Amino acid sequence: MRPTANRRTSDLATTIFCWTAAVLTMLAVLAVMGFLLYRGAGTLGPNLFFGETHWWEAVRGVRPVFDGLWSALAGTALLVLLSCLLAVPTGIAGGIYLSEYGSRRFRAVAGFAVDLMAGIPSIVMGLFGFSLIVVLRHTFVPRAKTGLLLAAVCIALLVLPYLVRTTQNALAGLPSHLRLLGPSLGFTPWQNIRHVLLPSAGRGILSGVILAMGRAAEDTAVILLTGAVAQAFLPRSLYDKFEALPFRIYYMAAEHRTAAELDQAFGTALVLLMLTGTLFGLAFAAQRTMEKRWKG
Amino acid sequence: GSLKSFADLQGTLDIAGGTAHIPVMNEAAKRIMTANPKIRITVTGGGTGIGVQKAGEGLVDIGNTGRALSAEEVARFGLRSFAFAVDGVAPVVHSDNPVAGLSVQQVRDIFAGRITHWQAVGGPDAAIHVYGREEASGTHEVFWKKLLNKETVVGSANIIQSNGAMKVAVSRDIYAIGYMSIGHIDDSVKPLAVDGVLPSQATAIDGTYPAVRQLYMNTKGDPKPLARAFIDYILSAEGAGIIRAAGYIPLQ
Amino acid sequence: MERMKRIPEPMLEIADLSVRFAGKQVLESVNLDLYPGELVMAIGPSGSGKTTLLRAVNRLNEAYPHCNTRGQVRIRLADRWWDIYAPSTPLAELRLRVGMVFQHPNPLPFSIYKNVALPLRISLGMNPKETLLRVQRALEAVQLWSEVKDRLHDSALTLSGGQQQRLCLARVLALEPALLLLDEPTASLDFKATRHIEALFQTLKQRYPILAVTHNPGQMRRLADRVMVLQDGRCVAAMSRPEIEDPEHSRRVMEAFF
Amino acid sequence: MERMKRIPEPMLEIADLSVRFAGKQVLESVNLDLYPGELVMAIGPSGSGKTTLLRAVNRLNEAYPHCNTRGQVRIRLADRWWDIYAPSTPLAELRLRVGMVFQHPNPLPFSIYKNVALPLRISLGMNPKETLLRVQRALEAVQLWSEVKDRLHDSALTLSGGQQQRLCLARVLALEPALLLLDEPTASLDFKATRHIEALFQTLKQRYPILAVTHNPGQMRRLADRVMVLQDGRCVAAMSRPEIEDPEHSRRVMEAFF
Amino acid sequence: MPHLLRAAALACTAAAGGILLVLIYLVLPLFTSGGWGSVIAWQWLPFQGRFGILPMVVGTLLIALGALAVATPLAVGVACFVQVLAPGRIKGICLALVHYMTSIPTVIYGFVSIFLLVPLIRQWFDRGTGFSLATATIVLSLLILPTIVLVLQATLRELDRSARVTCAALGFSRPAYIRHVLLPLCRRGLLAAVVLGFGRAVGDTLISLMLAGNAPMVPASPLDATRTLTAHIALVVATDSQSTFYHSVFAAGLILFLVMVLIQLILRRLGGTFTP
Ligand SMILES: Nc1ncnc2c1ncn2[C@@H]1O[C@H](COP(=O)(O)OP(=O)(O)OP(=O)(O)O)[C@@H](O)[C@H]1O
Ligand SMILES: Nc1ncnc2c1ncn2[C@@H]1O[C@H](COP(=O)(O)OP(=O)(O)OP(=O)(O)O)[C@@H](O)[C@H]1O
Ligand SMILES: [Mg+2]
Ligand SMILES: [Mg+2]
Ligand SMILES: O=P([O-])([O-])[O-]
Repeated sequence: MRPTANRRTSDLATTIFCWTAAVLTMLAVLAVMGFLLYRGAGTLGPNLFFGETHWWEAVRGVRPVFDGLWSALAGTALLVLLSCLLAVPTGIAGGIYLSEYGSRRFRAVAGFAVDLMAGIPSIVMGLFGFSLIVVLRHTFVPRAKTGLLLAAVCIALLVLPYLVRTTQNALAGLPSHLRLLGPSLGFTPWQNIRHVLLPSAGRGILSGVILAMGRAAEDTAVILLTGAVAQAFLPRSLYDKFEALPFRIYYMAAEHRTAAELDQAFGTALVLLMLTGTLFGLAFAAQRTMEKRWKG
Repeated sequence: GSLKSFADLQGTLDIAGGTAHIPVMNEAAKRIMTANPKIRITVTGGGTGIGVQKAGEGLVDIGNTGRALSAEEVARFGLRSFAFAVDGVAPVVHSDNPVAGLSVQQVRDIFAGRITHWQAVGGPDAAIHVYGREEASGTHEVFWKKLLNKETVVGSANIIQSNGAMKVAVSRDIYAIGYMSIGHIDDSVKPLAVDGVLPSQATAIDGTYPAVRQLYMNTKGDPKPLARAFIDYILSAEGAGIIRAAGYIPLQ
Repeated sequence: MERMKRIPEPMLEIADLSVRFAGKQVLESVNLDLYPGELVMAIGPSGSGKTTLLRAVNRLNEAYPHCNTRGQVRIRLADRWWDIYAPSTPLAELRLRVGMVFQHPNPLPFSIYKNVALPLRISLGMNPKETLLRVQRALEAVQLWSEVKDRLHDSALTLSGGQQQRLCLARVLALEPALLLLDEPTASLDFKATRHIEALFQTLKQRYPILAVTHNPGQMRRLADRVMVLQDGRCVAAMSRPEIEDPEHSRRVMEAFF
Repeated sequence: MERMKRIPEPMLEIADLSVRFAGKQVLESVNLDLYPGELVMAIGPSGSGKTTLLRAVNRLNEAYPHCNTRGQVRIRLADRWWDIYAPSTPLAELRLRVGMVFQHPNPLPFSIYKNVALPLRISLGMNPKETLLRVQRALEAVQLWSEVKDRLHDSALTLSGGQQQRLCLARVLALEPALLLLDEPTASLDFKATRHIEALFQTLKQRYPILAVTHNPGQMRRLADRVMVLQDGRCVAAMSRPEIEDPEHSRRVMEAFF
Repeated sequence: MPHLLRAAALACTAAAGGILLVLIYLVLPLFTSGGWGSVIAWQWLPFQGRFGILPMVVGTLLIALGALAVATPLAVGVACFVQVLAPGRIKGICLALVHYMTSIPTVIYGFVSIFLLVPLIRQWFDRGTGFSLATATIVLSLLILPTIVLVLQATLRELDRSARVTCAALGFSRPAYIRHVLLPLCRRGLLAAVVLGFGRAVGDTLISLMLAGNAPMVPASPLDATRTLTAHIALVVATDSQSTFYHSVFAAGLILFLVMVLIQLILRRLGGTFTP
C-alpha cells in the first residue's frame, strides 16, 4: 500500500513545482494590477477623461479635449472594432478551410504562410504599413496617408494568423469519433463543421478571438508607425490620424512634465486595463452563453 | 499673424518631428483649436529624423527639425524651412548630484566612455550612467558636433527617444548624465556648467555657450493655407510669447 | 461468398473489396450481395476485419490515416446504382442513406434529445415539431423513451453503456435510411433488451436490408438470413438459412474458423 | 444481499451504499461482501446501476459532476482494512490495487506496448527488462500477444474492438491487483475468445476476488459463485451457486426482474 | 460556403506572401548597393558609415530565449496546476487570471516596470541603470506566459477528458499522471505554445524599447543594456528614407522574418515525428 520512496519524492516535487508556478504567476499579476490601482485609482474621474472640456461636447466631438484621455479611448475602440471586423471573419473562415477542406498541398503551403505571418513582429507590420503608404504615394495613390484605416488593416494582418491557427487547432484537436460521426449520419462536410465541429471547437475559437481582440487593443508598435499621434482628438474619417490609449501611455511614461501628468499616465493605464478587461469579460460571457446553447 | 486669421479656415493640420518643439506646438494648437473648433491639429514627436522624413514624403504638413536641413535633404524633398527659435543643448545630471560643472574634455571623456566613475570628476563613489539620444535626433547631432567634437558616444549608453524622456530618465537616476534641449530643463534635473559657462538661454544667445542651434518648421514646397497660417502664427508676437513661455528664445 | 441467383436485384453489391492500413492487408477480395428484405451477418474472430468491412460500405475507413481501398462497392437507391467509391458520388447524401451503428456507442457531447434531433434538423431539414415527434418515435422503438423522457436535456454522456448503445441506434433509425450497418448493436444490452432489439430488427429488415456484425452465436441463429465468415480479412465460408438452423453444421463451421 | 457467514474474512465490504447523480438516485442501500476466491456477478437491466456500483468501489464516480455518495466501502489489503471513502485513504495506491476493466475499451493514445508498460513503470517503478517480460505475459494471458507482437509500437487506437478490450484487460492484469472489477469484459469478444477469457477468470479468482458485470446469462451460469440482481439501483435478489445452476430458478429470477 | 472559406484561406496566404514580397522589395537596394557587408557587422556607428546590426540580433535572441526559458517551465507548471492539481475554486480563479493576463497590454507591463522593477534592479544589484537585459527578460516572460499556458491548457483539457478516468483507475497519482501521461502526450501542444510564445517574445517592441536600455551592443552581463531588432527599427525608422542608414531598418525587418522562417522549418521537420 506504500508507494516507493522514489515515486513519492517525484510526486512531491511535481506538486510543489506546479503550486509554485501558479502562485508566482498570480503574485506577479497582482503586483502589476495592485501597483496600478494604488497609483492610478485616485485620478479616476471626469477630469481624467475630458480635462477641462464639458463631457457632452467632448463626446459629440464638438470641442477638442486637452489633458484628457477621451480621444485616445475613442481611437482605441474604433481601432479594435475596425481591425476585428476585418480579421475575425477572414481568420476563422481561413482556419476552417485549412483544417477541413484544403488539399494536402494547399494546406502545407498556406499553413506555412500563416505561420510565417504569425512570426511577423508588430513593428515589422508597422514598417510594412508605413512603407506601403510611401510606395503608394509614389505610385497609384498620391494622397494616401497614414491613419486609422491603415493602422486597422495592419493590426488585422497582425492578428489574422492567430485566428487562423487557433481555429485550425481547435478543430484538429477534436476527438476523431466526432469527425466520423457526422459523415455517418449523412452530414455534408459543411454541415458537419457547422453543427458538430464548430460548436464543439467553439470554446477554443473564441479564446482565439479573445487573444486577437486583446492584441488589437494593446498593440503599440504598429500604430506607432501607422498613424497614432500624441494629440489628435476624435478622428472624423478613416484616413485621419488618431490617438490611442497604449500610445498615450507610452508617450506619457517618457514625457510627463509634472507629477500630475505622471498620475494621469497611471490613470490612463488603469483605464486601458479596465477596457481590455471589459472586452475580455464580454468575450468570456459570450463564450459561456454560446456553450450553454449548443449543449442544450 | 494672430488667432483671427484662422477664423475662415478649417481642415486638418498634421505636425510631427523634433521633440524639442513639442511644448510650443501643443500650446499653439490648443489656442487655435479653442478659437476655431473646425480646425484639427494633430501633434506628435518622433524626433528630427521623423520630421524630415514625414514632411519630405508628404505624410504630415509640417515637419519639425532641431537642426538645419542638409543641402541634400532640401534638394531631394523640396523642403522649405522656417526657423522660429534659438535653443541650446546642455549636459544634465540628477539634481542631487554634487557635480556642478565639467570641462569640455571631461564631457568628451565621459561620453566617449573614457571616464566611467563619478569620483574621477569630483562626484560620488559610483559608476556613471550615460544616457544618449538616437542618431536621428537633432539634439544629438548638435551636441555631438559642437560639444563632443564628433566623437562617438559610448556604445553602452542607454538610448532615449525624446527630450522629454531624457529629462524623466535623468531625474529618476541619481548617477545619470545626459544631454537635452535647454528649453526642456526644469527643477528635476541640473544642467552642468561647461568650462565654467552655465548653459542657459542667455549664455546661448550671447554666444558664450557653444552648443547652440535653431529650431525649424519645414514644409514640402510652399505651405498650404492652413500650414501657412500656423507658421505665421508661430512667428507672430503672440507666437513669440508661447515660445518664450516654453523656455526658448524667439527669432524676431 | 458466391453470388446467389435470385429474382430481385440486390441493394448492395460489394465486389472484390480489399482494404489495407499502412500496407497491412485487412480485407482481401471480399464479395457480397445484399438483397432487399434480407439480414446478412458477418462473423469471425476478433480482428478479422468485420468492422473494416462495414466501414468500407460508407467510406469511413478513409477517416483513418494510411488507408488504401480497392474494389467496388455499389448501392441501389431509388432504382439507380451508385458507385460508392466514384469521385462524383455525393458522399454525404449517400452516408445519410446508409445508417451505421458503431461497435462502441459514440454519443455526441450534446444533450440526449439533441443527439437524435440534430441530424434530423440538419440533414433532413425537418421542422422542430416534426422533429420532436420523430425523436420520440425512435426512442420508443429502442425502448429508451421511458428511461430518458424526464431528462432529455441531460448530456448523453451520462447515460449508461446500454442506454448509449440504444441511443445511437435510435439516432440512426430516426433518419430512416435505405440500408443499415450494425456493428454488434446489442453487445452492451441485457438479454431482455437484446430480445426486444432483435425483434425490432426482424421488422426493420423488411424495410431496410441489414448488414450486421455479431459475436453471439445465438443471435446469429435467431436473426441471420445468411452468414459470411471472415478470417484474417478473407471470406472463408458462407451459410444459408437452412445451414444456420442446422446446429451440427453451424457448430462445425464455427469450430473450423475461430 | 444479506451477509453470509463464512469463516474467512471478506476482502471487500460494501455497506448501505447509495449514489446520486444530480439528485437522481442511481444506487440505493446496496450491501455486498466479497470473499477471497470468489467471483460475484452483478446483473440487471440496462441502466440499473451496475457500472455505478463498480465505480463506487474505487471512487471513480467522483470523476463525474454532481455525484453524491453515501455509505461505506471497505477493502482489506495486507490484512488491514481501508475505508475507501475516508479522506486519509491514499486514493491512488488504492486504485492501483483495485483493477478495473471498463465497459467500453479505453486504451490511452499511446502505443500498444506503452499502454501496458506505463502503469508498471510509473506505479510500480518496475525496471525496463522486468516490464517487457510482464507485458508479454499479460498479453499472452489474454491471447493478444500473437496478434500484436509485430506491431507493439503502433498506436493502440488502431486495434479492433475486441483487441482493445483484451488490451485493457491485460493492462490491469499486469498490475497484479488485489481485487478485480470487470464491467462486461467480454462484450466485444467472439465466443472462442470469450471462453478463453472466462477460463482465465476461473484461475484468476483464486488470486484476486472478482466483482463482474455481465449481460450474458450463459456467462453468468458458467462463472458466477454468487449473483446479485440490481433493478433501479436496488439490490432486488441474490442467487447462490446451487440456485444459479438450477435453470428453472435462475430463469424465474431473470423473468421477474428484467 | 466552401468557396467563401477558400477565398479567406487564399487571402491569408496572399497577405503573407504580399508582406514578404514588399519586405524583399524594400531590402533590394541593399543588395544592389552592396550595403549588406556593412549591415551584417558588429558595429553600429551610423555616422562613420558602419551599420552593423548583429549586436541587435544577439540582443533579440538573448532576450527572447531568456524569456522563454523563464516562462516555459512556469507555464507548464501553471497549466498542469490548473488542469489537474488545483482545487475547484482556486482552479477557476487561476484560470480566469491567466485568461485575463492575455488582455494586459504590453505597454502597461513596460510602464509599470519602469517604476516598480527598474529601481529594484538598480538597487539590488548596485550595477547599471536598471534598464537591462535582465529587466526586459523578466517582464517579457510575464507577457508571453499566458499565451503559452492557454495554448497548452487547451491541449491538456482534451487529453484530460479522455485519459483522466482511465488513469485514475490504473492507480496513477495525480502528479504521476501529469508527468507520464499528460506531459508526454501534450508535446505537440507544448511545442506549438512555445513557438507562439517565442514569436511574441521576438516580436515584442515595447518592453525591450522601454526597459532594455537600447544600447546597440552585445551585453556582457544580464545587467547591461542591450537593443533588440524590434527596438532598433522603432529607433532608426526616424531617419530620412533613402540612405543605407534607413535601409538597415528593412534589413532588421527581413532578419526577423527570416528567423521566423527558420524556426518554422525546424518545427515542421520536428512536427512529423509528433503525430500520435
Ligand atoms: N454521470 C451521471 N450523471 C447522471 N446520471 C448518470 C450518470 N452516470 C449514470 N447515470 C444514470 O444512472 C443510471 C445507472 O447507470 P449505470 O451506468 O450504472 O447503468 P448500468 O447498470 O451499468 O447499465 P448498462 O448495462 O446499460 O451499462 C442510468 O440511468 C444512467 O443514466
Ligand atoms: N486504422 C487502422 N490502422 C491500422 N490497423 C487497423 C486499423 N483499423 C483496424 N486495423 C487492424 O485491422 C484488423 C481488423 O480490424 P477490424 O476492426 O475490422 O476487426 P473486427 O473484425 O471488427 O474485430 P473485433 O471483433 O475485435 O471488433 C485488426 O487487426 C486491426 O488491428
Ligand atoms: Mg470490430
Ligand atoms: Mg454499464
Ligand atoms: O528634437 P529632437 O527630438 O530631434 O532631438
